[in-house]
Amino acid sequence: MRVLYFAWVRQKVGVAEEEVAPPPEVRDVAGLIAWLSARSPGHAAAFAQARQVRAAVNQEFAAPGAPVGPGDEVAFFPPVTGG
Amino acid sequence: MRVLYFAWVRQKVGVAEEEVAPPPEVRDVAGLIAWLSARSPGHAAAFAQARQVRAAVNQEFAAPGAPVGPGDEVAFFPPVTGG
Amino acid sequence: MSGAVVPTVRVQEVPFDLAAESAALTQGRVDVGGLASFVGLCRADDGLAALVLEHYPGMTERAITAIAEQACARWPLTGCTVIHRHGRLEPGAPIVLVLTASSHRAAALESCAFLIDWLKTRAPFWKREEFAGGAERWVEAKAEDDAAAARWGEAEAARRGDAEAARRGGAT
Amino acid sequence: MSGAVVPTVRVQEVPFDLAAESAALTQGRVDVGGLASFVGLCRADDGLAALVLEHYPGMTERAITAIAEQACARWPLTGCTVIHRHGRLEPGAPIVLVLTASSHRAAALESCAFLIDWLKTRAPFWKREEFAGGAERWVEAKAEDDAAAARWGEAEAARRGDAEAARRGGAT
Repeated sequence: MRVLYFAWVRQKVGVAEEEVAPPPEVRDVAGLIAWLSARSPGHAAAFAQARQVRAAVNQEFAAPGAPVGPGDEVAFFPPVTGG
Repeated sequence: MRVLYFAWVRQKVGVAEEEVAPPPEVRDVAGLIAWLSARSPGHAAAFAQARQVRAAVNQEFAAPGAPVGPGDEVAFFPPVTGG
Repeated sequence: MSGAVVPTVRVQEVPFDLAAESAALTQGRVDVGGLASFVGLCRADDGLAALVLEHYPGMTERAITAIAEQACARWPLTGCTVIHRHGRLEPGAPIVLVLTASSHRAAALESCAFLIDWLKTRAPFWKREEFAGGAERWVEAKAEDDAAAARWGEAEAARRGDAEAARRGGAT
Repeated sequence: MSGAVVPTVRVQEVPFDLAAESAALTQGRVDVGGLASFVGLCRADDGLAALVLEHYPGMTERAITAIAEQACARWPLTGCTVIHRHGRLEPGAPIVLVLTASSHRAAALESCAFLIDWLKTRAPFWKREEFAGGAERWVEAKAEDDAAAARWGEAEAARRGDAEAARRGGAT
Protein backbone atom coordinates (compact mmCIF):
# COMPACT_ATOMS: atom_id res chain seq x y z
CA MET A 1 0.00 0.00 0.00
CA ARG A 2 1.32 3.42 -0.99
CA VAL A 3 0.72 6.25 1.47
CA LEU A 4 1.18 9.92 0.53
CA TYR A 5 1.33 12.95 2.80
CA PHE A 6 0.78 16.59 1.88
CA ALA A 7 1.32 20.04 3.41
CA TRP A 8 1.85 20.08 7.20
CA VAL A 9 0.91 16.40 7.48
CA ARG A 10 3.94 15.67 5.25
CA GLN A 11 6.14 18.01 7.28
CA LYS A 12 5.20 16.26 10.55
CA VAL A 13 5.55 12.72 9.21
CA GLY A 14 8.86 13.69 7.65
CA VAL A 15 8.40 11.94 4.30
CA ALA A 16 6.22 12.68 1.27
CA GLU A 17 5.37 9.04 0.66
CA GLU A 18 6.08 5.53 1.86
CA GLU A 19 5.22 1.92 1.08
CA VAL A 20 3.56 0.19 4.02
CA ALA A 21 2.13 -3.28 4.64
CA PRO A 22 -0.40 -3.00 7.45
CA PRO A 23 -1.80 -6.23 8.98
CA PRO A 24 -5.11 -7.55 7.63
CA GLU A 25 -7.09 -6.14 10.57
CA VAL A 26 -6.44 -2.64 9.18
CA ARG A 27 -9.51 -2.45 6.96
CA ASP A 28 -10.45 1.22 6.65
CA VAL A 29 -9.07 4.77 6.71
CA ALA A 30 -9.61 5.16 10.45
CA GLY A 31 -7.84 1.85 11.15
CA LEU A 32 -4.93 2.89 8.94
CA ILE A 33 -4.59 6.18 10.80
CA ALA A 34 -4.41 4.34 14.14
CA TRP A 35 -1.82 1.90 12.78
CA LEU A 36 0.31 4.62 11.12
CA SER A 37 0.27 6.73 14.30
CA ALA A 38 2.31 4.03 16.07
CA ARG A 39 5.09 4.01 13.45
CA SER A 40 7.01 7.08 14.66
CA PRO A 41 6.69 10.22 16.79
CA GLY A 42 6.34 12.13 13.51
CA HIS A 43 3.38 10.03 12.43
CA ALA A 44 1.86 10.40 15.90
CA ALA A 45 2.24 14.19 15.71
CA ALA A 46 0.69 14.32 12.21
CA PHE A 47 -2.40 12.41 13.30
CA ALA A 48 -2.63 13.90 16.82
CA GLN A 49 -5.26 16.35 15.59
CA ALA A 50 -7.06 13.71 13.57
CA ARG A 51 -10.05 16.01 13.02
CA GLN A 52 -7.79 18.29 10.99
CA VAL A 53 -6.69 15.51 8.64
CA ARG A 54 -8.51 14.57 5.44
CA ALA A 55 -7.98 11.43 3.40
CA ALA A 56 -8.20 10.19 -0.17
CA VAL A 57 -8.21 6.59 -1.35
CA ASN A 58 -7.08 6.07 -4.93
CA GLN A 59 -7.30 9.83 -5.52
CA GLU A 60 -10.91 10.22 -4.35
CA PHE A 61 -11.88 11.96 -1.10
CA ALA A 62 -12.62 9.26 1.48
CA ALA A 63 -14.43 9.17 4.82
CA PRO A 64 -12.99 7.38 7.92
CA GLY A 65 -15.02 4.28 7.15
CA ALA A 66 -13.80 3.95 3.56
CA PRO A 67 -12.12 0.55 3.00
CA VAL A 68 -8.39 0.33 2.29
CA GLY A 69 -6.34 -2.66 1.18
CA PRO A 70 -3.11 -3.79 -0.48
CA GLY A 71 -2.47 -1.97 -3.75
CA ASP A 72 -4.42 1.12 -2.73
CA GLU A 73 -2.97 4.63 -2.87
CA VAL A 74 -3.97 6.41 0.33
CA ALA A 75 -3.26 10.09 0.95
CA PHE A 76 -3.51 12.24 4.08
CA PHE A 77 -3.60 16.03 4.07
CA PRO A 78 -5.12 19.10 5.75
CA PRO A 79 -8.44 20.58 4.52
CA VAL A 80 -7.86 21.83 0.97
CA THR A 81 -7.58 25.51 0.01
CA GLY A 82 -7.58 25.99 -3.74
CA GLY A 83 -8.60 28.94 -5.83
CA MET B 1 -35.00 73.03 -28.75
CA ARG B 2 -33.03 70.18 -30.28
CA VAL B 3 -34.92 66.92 -30.80
CA LEU B 4 -33.14 63.63 -31.57
CA TYR B 5 -34.64 60.35 -32.78
CA PHE B 6 -33.10 56.87 -32.59
CA ALA B 7 -33.71 53.40 -34.04
CA TRP B 8 -37.20 52.85 -35.50
CA VAL B 9 -38.44 56.14 -34.11
CA ARG B 10 -35.82 57.84 -36.30
CA GLN B 11 -36.78 55.68 -39.30
CA LYS B 12 -40.48 56.62 -38.96
CA VAL B 13 -39.89 60.33 -38.39
CA GLY B 14 -37.47 60.35 -41.33
CA VAL B 15 -34.74 62.50 -39.75
CA ALA B 16 -32.18 61.87 -37.02
CA GLU B 17 -32.53 65.30 -35.48
CA GLU B 18 -34.28 68.61 -35.90
CA GLU B 19 -34.48 72.04 -34.32
CA VAL B 20 -38.02 72.88 -33.20
CA ALA B 21 -39.66 75.85 -31.46
CA PRO B 22 -42.83 74.60 -29.81
CA PRO B 23 -45.28 77.14 -28.37
CA PRO B 24 -44.99 77.99 -24.65
CA GLU B 25 -47.92 75.73 -23.73
CA VAL B 26 -45.70 72.71 -24.54
CA ARG B 27 -44.22 72.28 -21.08
CA ASP B 28 -43.35 68.62 -20.68
CA VAL B 29 -42.35 65.47 -22.57
CA ALA B 30 -45.96 64.35 -23.05
CA GLY B 31 -46.93 67.77 -24.40
CA LEU B 32 -43.97 67.75 -26.77
CA ILE B 33 -44.98 64.33 -28.11
CA ALA B 34 -48.50 65.57 -28.81
CA TRP B 35 -47.17 68.68 -30.56
CA LEU B 36 -44.54 66.77 -32.60
CA SER B 37 -47.14 64.18 -33.70
CA ALA B 38 -48.94 66.90 -35.67
CA ARG B 39 -45.84 67.94 -37.64
CA SER B 40 -45.96 65.17 -40.28
CA PRO B 41 -47.38 61.70 -41.02
CA GLY B 42 -43.92 60.33 -40.13
CA HIS B 43 -44.00 61.96 -36.70
CA ALA B 44 -47.55 60.71 -36.19
CA ALA B 45 -46.47 57.16 -37.09
CA ALA B 46 -43.46 57.31 -34.77
CA PHE B 47 -45.56 58.34 -31.80
CA ALA B 48 -48.66 56.27 -32.68
CA GLN B 49 -47.52 53.55 -30.28
CA ALA B 50 -46.56 56.07 -27.62
CA ARG B 51 -46.19 53.35 -24.98
CA GLN B 52 -43.27 51.97 -26.99
CA VAL B 53 -41.40 55.27 -26.99
CA ARG B 54 -38.93 56.33 -24.30
CA ALA B 55 -37.54 59.83 -23.80
CA ALA B 56 -34.46 61.57 -22.50
CA VAL B 57 -34.09 65.24 -21.62
CA ASN B 58 -30.55 66.57 -21.71
CA GLN B 59 -29.24 63.01 -21.95
CA GLU B 60 -31.05 61.69 -18.87
CA PHE B 61 -33.99 59.27 -19.04
CA ALA B 62 -37.18 61.29 -18.55
CA ALA B 63 -40.78 60.45 -17.64
CA PRO B 64 -43.79 61.94 -19.52
CA GLY B 65 -44.16 64.65 -16.90
CA ALA B 66 -40.55 65.83 -17.12
CA PRO B 67 -40.37 69.54 -18.04
CA VAL B 68 -38.94 70.63 -21.39
CA GLY B 69 -38.07 74.11 -22.61
CA PRO B 70 -36.02 76.15 -25.08
CA GLY B 71 -32.36 75.07 -25.13
CA ASP B 72 -33.12 71.52 -24.02
CA GLU B 73 -31.92 68.47 -25.93
CA VAL B 74 -34.80 65.99 -26.06
CA ALA B 75 -34.47 62.48 -27.48
CA PHE B 76 -37.05 59.84 -28.38
CA PHE B 77 -36.26 56.14 -28.87
CA PRO B 78 -37.55 52.59 -28.32
CA PRO B 79 -36.77 50.71 -25.08
CA VAL B 80 -33.00 50.22 -24.94
CA THR B 81 -31.26 46.88 -25.54
CA GLY B 82 -27.58 47.05 -24.67
CA GLY B 83 -25.16 44.34 -23.63
CA MET C 1 -19.54 57.31 -4.45
CA SER C 2 -16.85 55.58 -2.44
CA GLY C 3 -14.17 57.90 -3.73
CA ALA C 4 -11.00 56.38 -5.08
CA VAL C 5 -11.98 54.12 -7.96
CA VAL C 6 -12.84 55.85 -11.23
CA PRO C 7 -14.29 53.41 -13.76
CA THR C 8 -12.99 53.33 -17.31
CA VAL C 9 -15.88 53.56 -19.80
CA ARG C 10 -15.57 53.57 -23.56
CA VAL C 11 -18.10 53.34 -26.39
CA GLN C 12 -16.26 52.54 -29.59
CA GLU C 13 -16.58 50.94 -33.02
CA VAL C 14 -13.25 49.06 -32.92
CA PRO C 15 -12.71 45.76 -31.06
CA PHE C 16 -11.39 45.77 -27.51
CA ASP C 17 -8.37 43.92 -26.13
CA LEU C 18 -9.31 41.70 -23.17
CA ALA C 19 -5.69 41.00 -22.24
CA ALA C 20 -4.66 44.66 -22.31
CA GLU C 21 -7.69 45.77 -20.31
CA SER C 22 -7.12 43.00 -17.73
CA ALA C 23 -3.47 43.99 -17.41
CA ALA C 24 -4.47 47.62 -16.89
CA LEU C 25 -6.44 46.62 -13.77
CA THR C 26 -3.80 44.32 -12.27
CA GLN C 27 -0.31 45.22 -13.45
CA GLY C 28 2.00 46.52 -10.75
CA ARG C 29 -0.62 45.92 -8.05
CA VAL C 30 -0.59 43.46 -5.16
CA ASP C 31 -4.05 44.24 -3.73
CA VAL C 32 -6.19 42.57 -6.41
CA GLY C 33 -7.37 39.12 -5.36
CA GLY C 34 -9.89 38.56 -8.11
CA LEU C 35 -10.58 39.82 -11.60
CA ALA C 36 -13.96 38.96 -13.11
CA SER C 37 -14.81 39.58 -16.72
CA PHE C 38 -17.71 39.13 -19.08
CA VAL C 39 -17.54 39.38 -22.85
CA GLY C 40 -20.82 39.47 -24.74
CA LEU C 41 -20.62 38.23 -28.34
CA CYS C 42 -22.85 38.33 -31.40
CA ARG C 43 -24.59 34.99 -32.02
CA ALA C 44 -25.76 33.79 -35.44
CA ASP C 45 -29.31 32.95 -34.33
CA ASP C 46 -31.93 32.34 -37.03
CA GLY C 47 -29.58 33.08 -39.91
CA LEU C 48 -28.43 36.44 -38.56
CA ALA C 49 -25.94 38.11 -40.90
CA ALA C 50 -25.12 41.11 -38.75
CA LEU C 51 -26.20 43.15 -35.76
CA VAL C 52 -26.12 46.93 -36.17
CA LEU C 53 -25.82 48.74 -32.85
CA GLU C 54 -26.96 52.33 -32.71
CA HIS C 55 -26.14 54.50 -29.71
CA TYR C 56 -26.74 58.02 -28.44
CA PRO C 57 -23.33 59.72 -28.42
CA GLY C 58 -22.91 61.47 -25.13
CA MET C 59 -25.84 59.96 -23.29
CA THR C 60 -24.65 56.37 -23.78
CA GLU C 61 -21.25 57.09 -22.21
CA ARG C 62 -22.94 59.05 -19.39
CA ALA C 63 -25.41 56.27 -18.61
CA ILE C 64 -22.73 53.57 -18.56
CA THR C 65 -20.48 55.73 -16.40
CA ALA C 66 -23.34 56.26 -13.92
CA ILE C 67 -23.94 52.49 -13.75
CA ALA C 68 -20.22 51.77 -13.33
CA GLU C 69 -19.90 54.39 -10.59
CA GLN C 70 -22.84 52.78 -8.83
CA ALA C 71 -21.02 49.41 -8.92
CA CYS C 72 -17.86 51.03 -7.51
CA ALA C 73 -19.94 52.48 -4.67
CA ARG C 74 -21.79 49.25 -3.92
CA TRP C 75 -18.80 46.84 -3.98
CA PRO C 76 -15.23 47.35 -2.72
CA LEU C 77 -13.68 47.37 -6.20
CA THR C 78 -10.09 48.20 -7.02
CA GLY C 79 -10.93 48.71 -10.69
CA CYS C 80 -13.78 48.62 -13.18
CA THR C 81 -13.79 48.79 -16.98
CA VAL C 82 -16.78 48.76 -19.34
CA ILE C 83 -16.30 48.90 -23.10
CA HIS C 84 -19.31 48.69 -25.43
CA ARG C 85 -19.03 48.60 -29.19
CA HIS C 86 -21.41 50.16 -31.71
CA GLY C 87 -21.77 49.84 -35.46
CA ARG C 88 -22.09 46.73 -37.62
CA LEU C 89 -21.05 43.51 -35.88
CA GLU C 90 -21.05 40.10 -37.51
CA PRO C 91 -21.67 36.78 -35.73
CA GLY C 92 -18.73 35.86 -33.52
CA ALA C 93 -17.76 39.49 -32.92
CA PRO C 94 -17.35 40.68 -29.33
CA ILE C 95 -19.87 43.40 -28.40
CA VAL C 96 -19.30 44.31 -24.78
CA LEU C 97 -16.62 43.87 -22.12
CA VAL C 98 -17.17 44.22 -18.38
CA LEU C 99 -14.15 43.87 -16.11
CA THR C 100 -14.21 44.21 -12.33
CA ALA C 101 -11.32 43.81 -9.91
CA SER C 102 -11.42 43.53 -6.14
CA SER C 103 -9.49 42.16 -3.20
CA HIS C 104 -12.34 39.69 -2.75
CA ARG C 105 -13.66 37.36 -5.39
CA ALA C 106 -17.34 37.72 -4.46
CA ALA C 107 -17.24 41.49 -4.99
CA ALA C 108 -15.64 41.07 -8.42
CA LEU C 109 -18.06 38.34 -9.54
CA GLU C 110 -21.21 40.03 -8.25
CA SER C 111 -20.42 43.49 -9.60
CA CYS C 112 -19.59 42.00 -13.01
CA ALA C 113 -22.98 40.25 -13.16
CA PHE C 114 -24.70 43.41 -11.90
CA LEU C 115 -23.12 45.55 -14.61
CA ILE C 116 -24.00 43.26 -17.49
CA ASP C 117 -27.60 42.91 -16.25
CA TRP C 118 -27.91 46.68 -16.09
CA LEU C 119 -26.31 47.27 -19.46
CA LYS C 120 -28.94 44.98 -20.98
CA THR C 121 -31.78 47.13 -19.68
CA ARG C 122 -30.37 50.60 -19.16
CA ALA C 123 -27.59 51.38 -21.60
CA PRO C 124 -28.87 53.47 -24.53
CA PHE C 125 -28.25 51.08 -27.43
CA TRP C 126 -30.60 49.82 -30.10
CA LYS C 127 -29.95 46.71 -32.14
CA ARG C 128 -31.06 46.08 -35.69
CA GLU C 129 -30.75 42.52 -36.92
CA GLU C 130 -29.87 41.96 -40.58
CA PHE C 131 -30.63 38.52 -41.96
CA ALA C 132 -29.08 36.62 -44.87
CA GLY C 133 -32.22 37.03 -46.99
CA GLY C 134 -32.13 40.83 -46.64
CA ALA C 135 -34.79 41.07 -43.92
CA GLU C 136 -34.24 43.46 -41.02
CA ARG C 137 -35.69 43.59 -37.54
CA TRP C 138 -35.24 45.81 -34.48
CA VAL C 139 -34.47 43.77 -31.37
CA GLU C 140 -37.09 44.33 -28.70
CA ALA C 141 -36.28 44.73 -25.01
CA LYS C 142 -36.76 41.44 -23.18
CA ALA C 143 -38.83 40.95 -20.07
CA GLU C 144 -36.26 38.41 -18.80
CA ASP C 145 -33.57 41.08 -18.97
CA ASP C 146 -35.72 43.43 -16.92
CA ALA C 147 -36.17 40.67 -14.36
CA ALA C 148 -32.42 40.04 -14.24
CA ALA C 149 -31.75 43.71 -13.63
CA ALA C 150 -34.52 43.98 -11.06
CA ARG C 151 -32.97 41.34 -8.81
CA TRP C 152 -30.21 43.83 -7.96
CA GLY C 153 -32.73 45.95 -6.11
CA GLU C 154 -34.02 48.85 -8.10
CA ALA C 155 -35.92 50.04 -5.03
CA GLU C 156 -32.78 50.06 -2.95
CA ALA C 157 -30.89 51.98 -5.62
CA ALA C 158 -33.62 54.61 -5.73
CA ARG C 159 -33.58 54.93 -1.95
CA ARG C 160 -29.83 55.44 -2.05
CA GLY C 161 -30.29 58.45 -4.28
CA ASP C 162 -29.89 57.01 -7.73
CA ALA C 163 -31.96 59.65 -9.42
CA GLU C 164 -31.80 57.99 -12.79
CA ALA C 165 -33.32 54.77 -11.50
CA ALA C 166 -36.09 56.69 -9.81
CA ARG C 167 -36.95 58.49 -13.02
CA ARG C 168 -36.98 55.30 -15.04
CA GLY C 169 -40.02 54.38 -17.06
CA GLY C 170 -41.74 55.11 -20.32
CA ALA C 171 -42.27 58.53 -21.77
CA THR C 172 -46.00 58.03 -21.88
CA MET D 1 -23.09 14.60 -18.16
CA SER D 2 -24.75 16.49 -20.99
CA GLY D 3 -22.44 14.98 -23.57
CA ALA D 4 -20.74 17.27 -26.01
CA VAL D 5 -18.67 19.73 -23.99
CA VAL D 6 -15.39 18.41 -22.62
CA PRO D 7 -13.79 20.86 -20.20
CA THR D 8 -10.13 21.81 -20.53
CA VAL D 9 -8.35 21.38 -17.19
CA ARG D 10 -4.68 22.05 -16.53
CA VAL D 11 -2.58 22.19 -13.36
CA GLN D 12 0.71 23.86 -14.18
CA GLU D 13 3.58 25.88 -12.75
CA VAL D 14 3.84 28.38 -15.62
CA PRO D 15 1.50 31.38 -16.08
CA PHE D 16 -1.61 31.07 -18.23
CA ASP D 17 -2.65 33.28 -21.14
CA LEU D 18 -6.13 34.73 -20.64
CA ALA D 19 -6.38 36.01 -24.22
CA ALA D 20 -5.32 32.70 -25.78
CA GLU D 21 -7.67 30.68 -23.57
CA SER D 22 -10.58 33.05 -24.31
CA ALA D 23 -9.89 32.81 -28.03
CA ALA D 24 -9.84 29.01 -27.80
CA LEU D 25 -13.46 29.05 -26.54
CA THR D 26 -14.78 31.58 -29.07
CA GLN D 27 -12.71 31.63 -32.25
CA GLY D 28 -14.52 30.39 -35.34
CA ARG D 29 -17.79 29.98 -33.41
CA VAL D 30 -21.05 31.88 -33.78
CA ASP D 31 -23.02 30.18 -30.97
CA VAL D 32 -21.27 31.80 -28.00
CA GLY D 33 -23.25 34.71 -26.56
CA GLY D 34 -21.28 35.19 -23.37
CA LEU D 35 -17.84 34.40 -22.04
CA ALA D 36 -17.32 34.78 -18.30
CA SER D 37 -13.93 34.59 -16.67
CA PHE D 38 -12.41 34.80 -13.25
CA VAL D 39 -8.72 35.21 -12.51
CA GLY D 40 -7.60 34.74 -8.90
CA LEU D 41 -4.39 36.56 -8.00
CA CYS D 42 -1.92 36.49 -5.12
CA ARG D 43 -2.40 39.44 -2.73
CA ALA D 44 0.37 40.89 -0.56
CA ASP D 45 -1.63 40.79 2.68
CA ASP D 46 0.25 41.25 5.98
CA GLY D 47 3.66 41.48 4.34
CA LEU D 48 3.31 38.27 2.34
CA ALA D 49 6.43 37.55 0.28
CA ALA D 50 5.16 34.47 -1.54
CA LEU D 51 2.49 31.81 -1.61
CA VAL D 52 3.69 28.25 -2.20
CA LEU D 53 0.96 26.02 -3.63
CA GLU D 54 1.32 22.30 -3.18
CA HIS D 55 -0.93 19.90 -5.08
CA TYR D 56 -1.56 16.18 -5.41
CA PRO D 57 -0.48 15.26 -8.95
CA GLY D 58 -3.18 13.13 -10.50
CA MET D 59 -5.89 13.69 -7.90
CA THR D 60 -5.87 17.46 -8.31
CA GLU D 61 -6.50 17.23 -12.07
CA ARG D 62 -9.17 14.55 -11.50
CA ALA D 63 -11.00 16.57 -8.86
CA ILE D 64 -11.01 19.73 -10.97
CA THR D 65 -12.16 17.77 -14.02
CA ALA D 66 -15.02 16.27 -12.02
CA ILE D 67 -16.09 19.74 -10.87
CA ALA D 68 -15.84 21.16 -14.39
CA GLU D 69 -17.85 18.25 -15.82
CA GLN D 70 -20.49 18.92 -13.19
CA ALA D 71 -20.69 22.55 -14.35
CA CYS D 72 -21.02 21.41 -17.98
CA ALA D 73 -23.89 19.13 -16.96
CA ARG D 74 -25.66 21.74 -14.86
CA TRP D 75 -25.47 24.69 -17.27
CA PRO D 76 -25.78 24.75 -21.08
CA LEU D 77 -22.12 25.61 -21.68
CA THR D 78 -20.39 25.69 -25.05
CA GLY D 79 -16.96 25.62 -23.39
CA CYS D 80 -15.22 25.51 -20.02
CA THR D 81 -11.55 25.96 -19.09
CA VAL D 82 -9.97 25.75 -15.65
CA ILE D 83 -6.24 26.33 -15.18
CA HIS D 84 -4.71 26.26 -11.69
CA ARG D 85 -1.08 27.02 -11.00
CA HIS D 86 1.11 25.41 -8.35
CA GLY D 87 4.57 26.24 -7.01
CA ARG D 88 5.89 29.51 -5.64
CA LEU D 89 3.80 32.55 -6.54
CA GLU D 90 4.66 36.11 -5.57
CA PRO D 91 2.16 38.91 -4.89
CA GLY D 92 0.50 40.06 -8.09
CA ALA D 93 0.88 36.66 -9.76
CA PRO D 94 -2.21 35.04 -11.26
CA ILE D 95 -3.08 31.73 -9.52
CA VAL D 96 -6.24 30.40 -11.13
CA LEU D 97 -8.28 30.95 -14.29
CA VAL D 98 -11.90 29.89 -14.77
CA LEU D 99 -13.49 30.50 -18.16
CA THR D 100 -17.03 29.55 -19.11
CA ALA D 101 -18.79 30.14 -22.42
CA SER D 102 -22.49 29.77 -23.22
CA SER D 103 -25.15 31.00 -25.58
CA HIS D 104 -26.71 32.71 -22.56
CA ARG D 105 -24.96 35.13 -20.26
CA ALA D 106 -26.57 33.86 -17.05
CA ALA D 107 -25.25 30.32 -17.64
CA ALA D 108 -21.73 31.63 -18.23
CA LEU D 109 -21.75 33.93 -15.20
CA GLU D 110 -23.31 31.44 -12.79
CA SER D 111 -21.14 28.49 -13.76
CA CYS D 112 -18.02 30.66 -13.46
CA ALA D 113 -18.96 31.66 -9.89
CA PHE D 114 -19.90 28.04 -9.09
CA LEU D 115 -16.52 26.75 -10.26
CA ILE D 116 -14.44 29.25 -8.32
CA ASP D 117 -16.49 28.63 -5.15
CA TRP D 118 -15.93 24.89 -5.52
CA LEU D 119 -12.23 25.21 -6.30
CA LYS D 120 -11.81 27.11 -3.03
CA THR D 121 -13.24 24.25 -0.99
CA ARG D 122 -12.72 21.08 -3.04
CA ALA D 123 -9.62 21.32 -5.22
CA PRO D 124 -6.67 19.51 -3.61
CA PHE D 125 -4.27 22.39 -3.07
CA TRP D 126 -2.50 23.55 0.06
CA LYS D 127 -1.04 27.01 0.47
CA ARG D 128 1.99 27.94 2.53
CA GLU D 129 2.50 31.65 3.13
CA GLU D 130 6.06 32.95 3.30
CA PHE D 131 6.52 36.34 4.96
CA ALA D 132 9.23 38.94 4.52
CA GLY D 133 10.68 38.23 7.97
CA GLY D 134 11.11 34.54 7.17
CA ALA D 135 8.01 33.32 9.00
CA GLU D 136 5.85 30.67 7.33
CA ARG D 137 2.22 29.67 7.82
CA TRP D 138 -0.13 27.15 6.24
CA VAL D 139 -3.34 28.77 5.06
CA GLU D 140 -6.36 27.25 6.79
CA ALA D 141 -9.61 26.44 5.03
CA LYS D 142 -12.14 29.24 5.56
CA ALA D 143 -15.67 28.79 6.86
CA GLU D 144 -16.83 31.58 4.51
CA ASP D 145 -15.53 29.59 1.53
CA ASP D 146 -17.48 26.52 2.67
CA ALA D 147 -20.58 28.70 2.92
CA ALA D 148 -20.02 30.08 -0.58
CA ALA D 149 -19.69 26.58 -2.01
CA ALA D 150 -22.70 25.32 -0.05
CA ARG D 151 -25.05 27.85 -1.67
CA TRP D 152 -24.75 25.88 -4.92
CA GLY D 153 -26.68 23.03 -3.32
CA GLU D 154 -24.46 20.24 -2.08
CA ALA D 155 -27.57 18.19 -1.27
CA GLU D 156 -28.90 18.59 -4.78
CA ALA D 157 -25.55 17.57 -6.26
CA ALA D 158 -25.51 14.42 -4.13
CA ARG D 159 -29.03 13.54 -5.19
CA ARG D 160 -28.02 13.95 -8.82
CA GLY D 161 -25.38 11.31 -8.34
CA ASP D 162 -22.29 13.30 -7.53
CA ALA D 163 -20.58 10.55 -5.59
CA GLU D 164 -17.69 12.72 -4.59
CA ALA D 165 -19.91 15.29 -2.93
CA ALA D 166 -21.76 12.57 -1.06
CA ARG D 167 -18.54 11.14 0.31
CA ARG D 168 -17.23 14.51 1.36
CA GLY D 169 -16.20 15.04 4.96
CA GLY D 170 -13.27 14.57 7.28
CA ALA D 171 -11.23 11.42 7.55
CA THR D 172 -12.01 11.09 11.23
